[in-house]
Amino acid sequence: MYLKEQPLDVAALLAGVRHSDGGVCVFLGVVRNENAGRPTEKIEYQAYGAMAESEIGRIAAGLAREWPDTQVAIRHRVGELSVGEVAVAIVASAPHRAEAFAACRAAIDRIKATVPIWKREFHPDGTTEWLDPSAATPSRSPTAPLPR
Amino acid sequence: MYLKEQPLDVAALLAGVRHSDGGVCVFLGVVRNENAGRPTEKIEYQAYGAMAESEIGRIAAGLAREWPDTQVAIRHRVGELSVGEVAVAIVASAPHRAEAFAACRAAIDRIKATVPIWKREFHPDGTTEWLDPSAATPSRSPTAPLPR
Amino acid sequence: MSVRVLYFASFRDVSGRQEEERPIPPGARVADLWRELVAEMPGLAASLTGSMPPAAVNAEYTGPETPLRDGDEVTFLPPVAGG
Amino acid sequence: MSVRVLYFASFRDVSGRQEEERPIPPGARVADLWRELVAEMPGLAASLTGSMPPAAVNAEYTGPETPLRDGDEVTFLPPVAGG
Repeated sequence: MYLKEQPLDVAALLAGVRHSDGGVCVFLGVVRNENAGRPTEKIEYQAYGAMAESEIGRIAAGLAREWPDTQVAIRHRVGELSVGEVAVAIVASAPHRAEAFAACRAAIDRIKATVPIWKREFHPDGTTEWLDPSAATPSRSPTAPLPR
Repeated sequence: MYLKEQPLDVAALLAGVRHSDGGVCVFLGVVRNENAGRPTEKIEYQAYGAMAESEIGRIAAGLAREWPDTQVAIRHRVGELSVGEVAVAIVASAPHRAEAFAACRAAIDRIKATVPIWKREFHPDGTTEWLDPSAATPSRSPTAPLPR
Repeated sequence: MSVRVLYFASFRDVSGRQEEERPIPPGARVADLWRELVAEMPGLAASLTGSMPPAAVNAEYTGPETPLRDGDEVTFLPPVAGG
Repeated sequence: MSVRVLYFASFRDVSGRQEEERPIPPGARVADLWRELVAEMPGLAASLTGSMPPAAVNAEYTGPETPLRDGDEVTFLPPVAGG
């Protein structure tokens, strides 16, 4: 299972690095306190669970084909996250660092491109919006302020 | 102080990531159980301490100039390390991931190129050798087996 | 003949539902279903750049010409933003 | 006039010492000191690719033509292997 409703355990992922691997590249996507100039209070990650699992599995299989000496672990958080919490954790390890960096970067790029996970930003003024990474600025969705 | 004689605390470095940073790229150099086909029992990292501190400081300052939005933390272990222990830890964080990856990769490449730290491999058969990364295979230094 | 349609993120907000059963005529394709949904809920197409968002049938990406079968689980995906 | 020479890694093994005080003639440069050391300890040059390894004076990289001053801390560096 790549999707987790509980805080991601980066230390546990690091403990899974093989003793034959000398280079470990980790990427953590962390909830920021602002985006595009607007403050963020918290984030909701919503996933199409079954499809997200199989898409991440497909990405992992592709990475294993392209970087056969590299071991890649992927976890993605769903639900509501506070500022500073880890939304996605990728640990790529290989005998040497070049492959570890390349596989780690490819992993996060591909996850962002195709995995059916959506991100709603909650602002301190009570408004929310679903992030559209393809838009120059986040789409201002017509959701009304939530009751607080 | 960038050099540490005690195990590196990666969690503490991660705790220093700013809440304005959403992309965190970590590189860990870990002691492998073999190199160039020979098994490794442990590693000794020896440093020219004063110069290593100032060289890493110079590298950190260069990274800060080239990636002004990126925060980079660097720690390097010295002394004797067992297989699986972290020899070097780099945490690069930025608002977005591209800079974090680039600064992290540049950091480890530059550290390996110029910081006066040396690495001695101890093999199970009692032989040791100082690693020469510029050699195609590690130089077989003329050190005799150590008393065990 | 019917399919189950799942709504996520902004599409869930616009449609006001998480999922629904929807009867489809024989021979209907993914793009036909999308046109039907947009006719009922024009807001679905509000922030769209292309003619149809990415679609999935039974949790796999597929194209607009894919024929629908009875019992398929169909999803149109607003812009994904994982990571 | 003298300098302090530090030895690390394989150079420490070859020389059998961590550091030493070494008298130098007035006008001596870094490369002169290296030639003197190699004359005494040919093993220092054993695995060398260039004519002189990287050198540091007072904990900063410097070139072979740098003049030495009384009290300088001089180091010749075998191939570094941090990380």
